[in-house]
Amino acid sequence: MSEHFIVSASPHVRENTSIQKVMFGVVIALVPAIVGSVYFYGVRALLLILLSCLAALITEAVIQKSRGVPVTIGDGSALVTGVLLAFNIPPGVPWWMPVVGSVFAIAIGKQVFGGVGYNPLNPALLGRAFLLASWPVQMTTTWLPGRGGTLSGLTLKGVDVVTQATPLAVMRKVTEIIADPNSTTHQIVQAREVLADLGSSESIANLFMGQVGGCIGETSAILLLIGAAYLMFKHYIEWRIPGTYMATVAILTWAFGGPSGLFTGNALFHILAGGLILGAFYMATDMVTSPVSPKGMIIFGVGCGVLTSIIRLIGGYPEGVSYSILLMNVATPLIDRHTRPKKFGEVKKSG
Amino acid sequence: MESVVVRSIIVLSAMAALFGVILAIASKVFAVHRDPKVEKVVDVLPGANCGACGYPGCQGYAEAAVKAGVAPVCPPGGTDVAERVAEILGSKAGEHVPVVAVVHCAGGLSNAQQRLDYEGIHDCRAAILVGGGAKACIFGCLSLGTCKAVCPFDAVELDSEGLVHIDVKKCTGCGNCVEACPVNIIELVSKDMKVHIRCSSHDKGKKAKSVCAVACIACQLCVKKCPSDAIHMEEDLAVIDYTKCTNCGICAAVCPTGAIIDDIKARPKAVIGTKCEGLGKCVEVCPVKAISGEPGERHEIDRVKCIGCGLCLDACPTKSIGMVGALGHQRDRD
Amino acid sequence: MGSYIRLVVTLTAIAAVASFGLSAVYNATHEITEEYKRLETENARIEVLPTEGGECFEETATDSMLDGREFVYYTAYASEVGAVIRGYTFTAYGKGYSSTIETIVGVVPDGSISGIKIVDQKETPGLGAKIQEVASRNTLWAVIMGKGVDETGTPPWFQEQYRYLRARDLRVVKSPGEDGILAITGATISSDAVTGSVKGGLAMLLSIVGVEGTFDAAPRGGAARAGEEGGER
Amino acid sequence: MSALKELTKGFYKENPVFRLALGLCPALAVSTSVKNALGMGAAATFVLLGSNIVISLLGKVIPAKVRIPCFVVVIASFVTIVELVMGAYLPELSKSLGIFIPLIVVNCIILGRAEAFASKNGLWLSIMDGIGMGLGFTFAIVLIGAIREILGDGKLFGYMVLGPDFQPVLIMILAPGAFITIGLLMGYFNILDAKVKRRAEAVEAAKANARGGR
Amino acid sequence: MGDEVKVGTVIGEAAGFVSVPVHASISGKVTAVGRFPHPLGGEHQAVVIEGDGEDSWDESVVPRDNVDALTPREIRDIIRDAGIVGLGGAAFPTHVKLSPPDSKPIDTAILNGAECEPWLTADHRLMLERPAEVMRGFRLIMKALGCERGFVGIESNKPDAVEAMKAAVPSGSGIRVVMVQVKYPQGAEKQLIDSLLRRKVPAGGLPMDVGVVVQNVGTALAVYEACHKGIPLVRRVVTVTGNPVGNPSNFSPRIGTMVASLVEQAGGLSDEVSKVISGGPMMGMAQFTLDVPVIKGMSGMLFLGPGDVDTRPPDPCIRCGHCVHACPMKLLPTTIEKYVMVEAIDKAVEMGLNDCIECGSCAYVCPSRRRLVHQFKYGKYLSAELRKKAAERSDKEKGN
Amino acid sequence: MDLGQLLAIVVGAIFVSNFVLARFLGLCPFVGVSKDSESALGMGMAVIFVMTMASLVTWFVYNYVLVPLEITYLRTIAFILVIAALVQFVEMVIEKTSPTLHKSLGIYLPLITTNCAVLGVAVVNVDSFMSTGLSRNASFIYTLVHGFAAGLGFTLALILMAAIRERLDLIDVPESMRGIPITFIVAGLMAIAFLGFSGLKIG
Repeated sequence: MSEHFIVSASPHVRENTSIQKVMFGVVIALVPAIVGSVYFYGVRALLLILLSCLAALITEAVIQKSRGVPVTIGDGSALVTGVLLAFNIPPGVPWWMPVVGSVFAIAIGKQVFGGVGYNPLNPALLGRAFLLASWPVQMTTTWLPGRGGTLSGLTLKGVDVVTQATPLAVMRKVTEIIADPNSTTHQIVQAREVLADLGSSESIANLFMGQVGGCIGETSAILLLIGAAYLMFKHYIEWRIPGTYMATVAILTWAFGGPSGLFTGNALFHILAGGLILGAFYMATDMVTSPVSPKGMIIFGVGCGVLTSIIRLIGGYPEGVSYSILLMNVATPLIDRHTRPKKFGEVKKSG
Repeated sequence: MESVVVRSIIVLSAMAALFGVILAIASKVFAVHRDPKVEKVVDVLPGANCGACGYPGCQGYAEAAVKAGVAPVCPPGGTDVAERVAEILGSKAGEHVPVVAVVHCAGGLSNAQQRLDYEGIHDCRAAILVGGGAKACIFGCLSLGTCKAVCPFDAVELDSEGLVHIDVKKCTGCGNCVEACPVNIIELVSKDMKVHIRCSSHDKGKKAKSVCAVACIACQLCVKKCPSDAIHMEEDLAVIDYTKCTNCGICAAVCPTGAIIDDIKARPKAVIGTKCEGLGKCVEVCPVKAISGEPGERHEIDRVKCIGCGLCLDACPTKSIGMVGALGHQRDRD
Repeated sequence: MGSYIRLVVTLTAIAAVASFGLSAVYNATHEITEEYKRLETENARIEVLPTEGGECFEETATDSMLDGREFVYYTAYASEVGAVIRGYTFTAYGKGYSSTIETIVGVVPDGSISGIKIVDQKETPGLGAKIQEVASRNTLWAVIMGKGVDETGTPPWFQEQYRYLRARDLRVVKSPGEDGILAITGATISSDAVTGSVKGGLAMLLSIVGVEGTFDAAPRGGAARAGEEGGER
Repeated sequence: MSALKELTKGFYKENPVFRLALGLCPALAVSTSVKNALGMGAAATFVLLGSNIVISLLGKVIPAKVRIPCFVVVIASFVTIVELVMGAYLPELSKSLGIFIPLIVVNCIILGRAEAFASKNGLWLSIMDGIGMGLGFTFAIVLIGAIREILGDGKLFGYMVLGPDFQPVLIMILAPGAFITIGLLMGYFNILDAKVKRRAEAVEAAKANARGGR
Repeated sequence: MGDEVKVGTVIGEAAGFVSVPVHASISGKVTAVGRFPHPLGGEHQAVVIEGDGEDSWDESVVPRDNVDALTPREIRDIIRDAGIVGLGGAAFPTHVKLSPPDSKPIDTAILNGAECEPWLTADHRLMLERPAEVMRGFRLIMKALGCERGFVGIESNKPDAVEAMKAAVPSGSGIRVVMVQVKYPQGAEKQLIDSLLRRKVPAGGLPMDVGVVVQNVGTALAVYEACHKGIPLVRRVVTVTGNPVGNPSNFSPRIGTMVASLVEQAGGLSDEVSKVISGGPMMGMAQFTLDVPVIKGMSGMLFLGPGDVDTRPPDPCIRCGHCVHACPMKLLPTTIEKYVMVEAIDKAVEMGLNDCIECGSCAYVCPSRRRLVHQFKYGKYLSAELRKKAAERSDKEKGN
Repeated sequence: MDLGQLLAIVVGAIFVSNFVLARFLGLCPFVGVSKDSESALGMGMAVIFVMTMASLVTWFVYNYVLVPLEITYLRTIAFILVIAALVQFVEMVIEKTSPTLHKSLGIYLPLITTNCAVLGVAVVNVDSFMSTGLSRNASFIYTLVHGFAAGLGFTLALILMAAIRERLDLIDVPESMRGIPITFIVAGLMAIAFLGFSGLKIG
């Protein structure tokens, strides 16, 4: 205790909170999904998560040390990046991929800008996009089937398209076959069968529980939702971004995602499949890279939804969550600029 | 084959001619008067946009200068820039005495008492808004470096004591720090001036002394000793009238608290020649009692004590005192 | 006024001088360029067919349109027009990522591809342009030390994949081990463009000239999807 | 002396790409491999030299109003010459440089040097400037090209350097890799520059001390 | 110096319309006039009176019996001469607030019984102990404003105060006692008006722009005392509280009483003290010494121990948006802060810097402990400087 | 010529092969004029205008002068001459007729002369629409639409970048990365995000 009183500007008391608390809150929320990933894909998943986290922490520490600024790996933000990056890669990738991805995410995605709070794009998603662009083969073929389920969430029916890929990839393949004028009738019939199976309650249940192929942490909707509920309860995230995001995807995929014309798509499938829940609750809500104003958040969520639907339905990839969020991250400053909340008592200028 | 050559030449020349004509006509029809002088002036200016000239940035200065036809003073650029601007404008440059910023406070961390633990934005202006600063002396430097932050020329340094130092070489006298200082302890003073009061406290002697070891305690010694009557007291604070000051440095030598600082690093020392008749006039005028000697005999000067003020030179009836040992006042030493 | 005339005159004069110089260079070079192109095409035609030398090519223009162009093919006769047909060649134009890829395709009478050669493309260097890449096994160090293996004449691996394929085998796959044309990693569009245009041209050629033996005309699977890097998610 | 200075400044002090941020488009677009980079560098250097010569000779004759059109005509001529010659004698390179040969016309280095240097300086200095800037540009683009080819393809000059097991970082060849490479290189040059400056300042301070401490 | 003064003797004259006279709060001898530390920071001119212990009142202090006959103008004059200012904390001269321009008719007066800040209970105690006087003062205020409708806004966690005030409302008057939500900053004028009347004061405007005047309960009591008893403002209610305080209490000291002696009265400071705050925890001014006097605007003295004070340095903003949700003025604190930090003051002002009421809600919720309010104070200061400079420049140009 | 094709051209030029982020064209002004949103918008508008105009004029020059006379090898020099003259002419007109417009837009026009994106769009037009056997009408419409869409794509990238840079100005980016280096890093990250559009199937 100093001999003088402390003098500072008001307020003199604060809520007991910190970046650290928020970040570790996110980590806690992710624990069910981590446990789930180990259950579904084995110890290998945990190993990849740990490698990713370790690489993230070490990179952050090394860069901060060499810059001569305080090392802040204790604030948990690098840890969150590490876990989320690992969650976004297939469980069968070689060990060095999460490491390289984490290094890129932290070094180029965050530290070049000066560290936490300054990065314009979500580092974990950047890491993932970097890996996907650099090693597309490893990132798109090394799926493992979830324990108790199958790769695509379907029971094998002898259709070759079903054997190889994740639910969204199967969905894309069969819609393509149906849309292709060169397909034989037999192929089309088969494809329609598969499509119907994808939307069946069995398949939806698989997706909900997470017994399908996919990225390490994205498959189990239920475990992710448990964590999300915790985050909501703690007020670390709020409904606007995830809500509008998922609603937009649901509406658009229902309207345009069907094989037989408008309003025949399976919205539930699209919400549960792929990384939508992980993206909507854990990454689109990343405070640093999303708008701060309520109106901006809604625009952000809707934008993510529109882009995800576009990429899933007509884009070059079966899944578009990460790119959508990254693209909206890019647009966030612009959104912020134009969605300033109305000041108290501010009157719209007329005339 | 030849036809390709011919076709090429014809087409390209025709196009060029066509565009040439269009541009020529356009430049005549759509001629806009633009003053190239303004751009030339902008080129010459330092480009710091410091606003010291009183115009909004260098562009504003240039426009005003061209409009008026004379070169206003550009403090950062000094005489050199003024001349070049004048050259462009075809007028004569205004005289410009270079000034530098001087800080009137020497109360570092070890000298000045603190009265509170400040916790907040690292900026003097922000600090003064809550509690009025951490120093017990409310007139003193807040040591948070706002002057350093606003200096466009990187001329301000903050030492480990929290004291502000102005690099006279880099300072252009733009006055940004003067304006930014919330306790108004920085002043623009002619570059020639080397002796300054390093205190701004208007507290009464006792209080001033109690909060800061190097405060002006209003003892008036300097006022009394100043040979050119350049120092007076303003509300318990000694103030130098720079129009009268001769840089003799006597005040700095007599100040009991060290609140006056003499920036001249090497002063000449007086020596007494053989012509000395021991009249003692010099002993009377010497402010630092550096001269001694028996009447009638050649006097001696204690070179350690001598501050080179030169008062004895004028006082000596026999003109037997000279100055040696340094290069004059070395005004442009820095 | 004088200044305006000078303005026009200067510009015109410079343009005139420039165009004179240019046309001179053009005259000096364009024959070489044309010749090179002609030779390249001719050589390519021979390269893509299993030839024994002395072939004679006959150009046939058709009314059919392919990729916005008239479809033209060449018939290679063993010695002279009307002799044994050794095969056919045609040029396929595929819309790639940033350019139209020109591919000369050789087809033997049984309907399978005997070889292809990409003669013109402006795809992204280092990426799409790899459709012409020769996969060198030499390391830089070996080359510097003079131990490099002479690799002139090594065929580009991407184009090699087409050899002996039939129309129904022409599909792009992304991972090694699958049946089909292995795409250039990260440059699926370029790979698809080549494959698609070759396939289209082949189908048209065969519909015109007929085919010896059996030929399954029904294409299988979808037309290759345009995707730069395909991938789950 | 000064001619030498004009020649060498392009490498570091006034490197067109890293320092003046000129000629960025080709520096990124054609730097996927060292071979392409060298070709582009040579072509640009030739054009730069040629246009600098012509413009330094014509500089005073051209009226200000048509200065830009005249300059671009001169530059475009040289570019077309390169295009034609390359097409005839180096057809492979010409193909891989694609549309970027014509775009040398608008390589801001060339117009920039024409405007800023050649039109105001004599022939000899302009030649030196042209060569210097051209080499600086080549240096920069080859550097970027080397980094991108090694990481993105595991090769240099088309030959393997990182062994057959290396999994190329494909993104380095793609657009993002180009942007990030040049961004990091520029940052690195800034750090280098700060170091050089600090050292120079320290030397100066030491000198001043020596003088003052007499 | 050396003058004898009595309680209520004017010792400082009002200098203009927006100022009030200062009265001696005790009788005794003036021993010093000079600069002394002031709770609002820095040092200010002050008069030191050595008490004679007699507490004799100035001759001018005489009770008035014809209070009901007073005209609005007379009420205002009495209020001014009694040196009454807003006792909620801002200390804005009350008579000025009661003199709205004719262009802005006032239809409603609000008595602010919503405590301005947590910890403070001065207004609460006042309403419990002297409800009748407060109500009479409020009616005088309404009379001065010439308005019929009056609201008393009290937060719902003070049901006893609501009861007491309801009992004090005379039947047939247009005064209603209304319970408002407990939600900081409910006691801020604009928020209270919004809660009670659903009227939004325009940004940059005053309550009178929507026909409302808000007065604190303490002010109402002072008005009562001045009008009925002729007593000028020489005392006020001050809450002395905080964990280190031995016996937290409300006092009604004379203006000018030293805080140190108040603390003694409150049982002294038991524990280590890190912070001394004049006012409440959200908007109060931190003090560096206890040698400051009670002033008219001082609603409380809060003492915080080391455990209450968070001295961790700020972290970078993570744009969580908590401040945006917390801001009662619907501003974007995070953005404004960043603009102030790079001194882009014009942009900060455009974003509503000067609409900030410095309630501290944003800084309270910030997980990065950003010094938001401090930056806003600083930004406002810079903005004022800029305006001054601009005005000077335009003056100069006009002069030329 | 069908609408699907047109839509594909528009989406392609704006998102899939954005001139700045995928084709590396127009980087100098992209880096130079993206410091604040207002000038980015002004520059963007100017570029859209000039690109569309240049596409139009070069189409005429190419189809009615260069091709009939068999001197297509002069296309670079002819195009650049046309563009330079056009830009300068437009600038003069705007400066005279509308000083306010000139203030917000005109100052960027000289920058555009040396913008390789403008010549780039002309060259790309030739490669993809004029020498590929399209009918005259189709090639004209495609050229015009492509020019406009390319300008839009440039503007989009520029405005997004400007908004990000405005935000970066407010934070403590490491000294050595400030300014152009960080702009490139951001451009790289934007390019990664834009990879999401690759392979979009339209039309």
